[in-house]
Amino acid sequence: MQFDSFADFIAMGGYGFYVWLSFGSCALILLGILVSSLNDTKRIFSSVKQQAQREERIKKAKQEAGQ
Amino acid sequence: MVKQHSYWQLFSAVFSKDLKLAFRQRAEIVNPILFFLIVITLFPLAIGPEPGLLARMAPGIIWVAALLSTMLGLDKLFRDDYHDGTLEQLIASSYPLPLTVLAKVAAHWVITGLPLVLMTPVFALLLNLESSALLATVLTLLLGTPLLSFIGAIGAGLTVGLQKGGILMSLLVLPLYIPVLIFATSAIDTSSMELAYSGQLAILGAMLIVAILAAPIAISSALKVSVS
Amino acid sequence: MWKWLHPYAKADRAYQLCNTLLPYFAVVTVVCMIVGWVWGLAYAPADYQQKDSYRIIFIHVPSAILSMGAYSSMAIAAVIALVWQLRNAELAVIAIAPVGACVTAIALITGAAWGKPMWGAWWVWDARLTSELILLFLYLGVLSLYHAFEDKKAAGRAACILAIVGVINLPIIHFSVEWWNTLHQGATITKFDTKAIDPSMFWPLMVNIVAFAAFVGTVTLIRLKNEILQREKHRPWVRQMLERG
Amino acid sequence: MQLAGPNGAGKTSLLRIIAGFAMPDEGDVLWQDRSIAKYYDEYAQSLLFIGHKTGVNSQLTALENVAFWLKINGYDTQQDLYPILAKIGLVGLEDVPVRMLSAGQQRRVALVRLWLNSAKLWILDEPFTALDKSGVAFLQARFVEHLNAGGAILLTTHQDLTTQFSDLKTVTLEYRH
Repeated sequence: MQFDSFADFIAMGGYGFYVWLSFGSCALILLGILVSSLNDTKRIFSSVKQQAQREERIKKAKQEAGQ
Repeated sequence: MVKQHSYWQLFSAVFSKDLKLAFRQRAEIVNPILFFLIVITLFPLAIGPEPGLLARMAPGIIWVAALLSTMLGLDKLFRDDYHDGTLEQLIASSYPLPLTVLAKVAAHWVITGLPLVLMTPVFALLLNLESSALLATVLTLLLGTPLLSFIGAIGAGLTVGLQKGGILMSLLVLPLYIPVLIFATSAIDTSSMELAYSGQLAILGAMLIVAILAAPIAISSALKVSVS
Repeated sequence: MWKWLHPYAKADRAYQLCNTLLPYFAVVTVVCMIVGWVWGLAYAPADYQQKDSYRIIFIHVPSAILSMGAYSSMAIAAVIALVWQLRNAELAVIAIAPVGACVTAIALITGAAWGKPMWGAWWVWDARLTSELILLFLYLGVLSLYHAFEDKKAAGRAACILAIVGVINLPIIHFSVEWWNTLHQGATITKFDTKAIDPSMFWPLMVNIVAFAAFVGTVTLIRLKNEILQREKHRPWVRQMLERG
Repeated sequence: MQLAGPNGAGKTSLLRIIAGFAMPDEGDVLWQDRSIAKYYDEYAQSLLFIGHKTGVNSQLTALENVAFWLKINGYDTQQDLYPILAKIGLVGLEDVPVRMLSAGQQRRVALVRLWLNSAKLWILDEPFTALDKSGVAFLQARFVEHLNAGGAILLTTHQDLTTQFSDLKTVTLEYRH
């Protein structure tokens, strides 16, 4: 372990702000794109379900009109 | 079906519709910012990366870039509503048209103007503008971009019916932008000399108030001319 | 000639392929990312000159490499899509573009954050940083072009053409920026050269590069699945899969 | 009142002048014997205009479009729009962006307004275009309702309306060069 204490680790030899800014923003962007992609998957699945419900509504309306 | 009049309901309806449309087509929000960034990047490539020179020219570069990207977003302001007939419904609605126009221009500013103001400190790093002039630039942009939207909306209203309205609109609107540009850049210059620049800001603020009150009337009569 | 490639032209087979590959990519990403970051941040020795600020190299260099890598693989997919009319390759182009843009943005931010302690300025018009910025514009160009089209098939083809045009211009941009930079050599300070790295820093860097590559692979697979589903939404196999899944 | 005449006789431009979108070269349009140029807001209170352009935004869904129209005309929007949309034959298409709908369906989204307004004067420019048999009958029934409630309709159409509306007045415009 290069650093004696956790505080030194955070201080990063005085450059802590820059190191943690870059690692933090990197993690943020990586998580951002990952989460947004997974959300897209959920959104597409729900839109397929919604389409199925729409067809239900149309079928039901046709049956009512049929009687 | 009784009709009750709440001006706030109309304002919020038009405002939220435009915002919803903008968020549905992300391009409407992203394109002006991207254009703003690319115009700012061109200058160092054109005049060389020497930090001192860039820092001195930065406020002017940022203002011209903001002015052009506001212009970019203007012709879309009334175009869709004109072509699909919503504009006619807005005119024939029981609410006064200037109020609707006020809501549309406010929505346009939030979509194109506000992101520019928020991104300016970040993009200013490209021109390593970090002195007090940066604060002045952001403040003048905060007052200036709504002003640009209101004045530009007059041009947009006049040219919405024409086919090649885009270029014509910038010819109409650019001369009207010159006083805004002059007062904004003079505010930034005085700030870079560490002097008080609240005078210029006050003038910009006064212009903005006049624009908020007068421009919608001019815009709605321009729209009525374009629709007829 | 490419016999083994043909079955994957059909959407559901391609979807299954992504599904089977995804777990492996995900595992490699998680493992390498954790090992790489911990190793780079905590255990790798400090640089004698820049002390600990050099640790940003462990994400700056991989993201810079990946930004170029993602763009070229996007361009390759574009060529496949246009030449062999493989629709799934077109979807791959759209899947890679946002991930590439994010990795390029990371390279820019980490480059700026690393530049500040070294040169005292957040942004230096150094040749590599400038080409990286232009690369970001190319990515965003492909993305906004794709989203501007109503009909997604035309959008895909247009995005492929732009991607290929972009990749042809990449070397030209790189050399012109390099030349532009030397033209104003007086203005900028030292270049961004990473000296020969001794093994104790080299290995954590390699692990990070693999981690980033696996990450780009994982997210691209997820997005490719999304694009396939988006295009095949009204097909029966999507609905059956949904009922089962 | 039906405005008849061959294509290009000026039917639409006359409608637009009466609706206040265009300025007449001479003369004036009066509403309750007050010029609409000066008192346009009162006139707009009791006016409903549906022209060639449907006034429906293609990115929004049918529900959002109708809700928006209700808001800009001061009607309350809490009412459930699904039955009305179903009545006009848009079942299952309520939450689909309007650009996915056919021209006829888009016109139906515009025509839903006829069931949601309290305007006295309706100005309709060829309301029956792109409507199928059931749509035309449905619309004519709504016209009868509106007329019985004391409303007025000024429309242009190539449909023969005399069978349905016995007291229909027709003004024919000749095509003058």
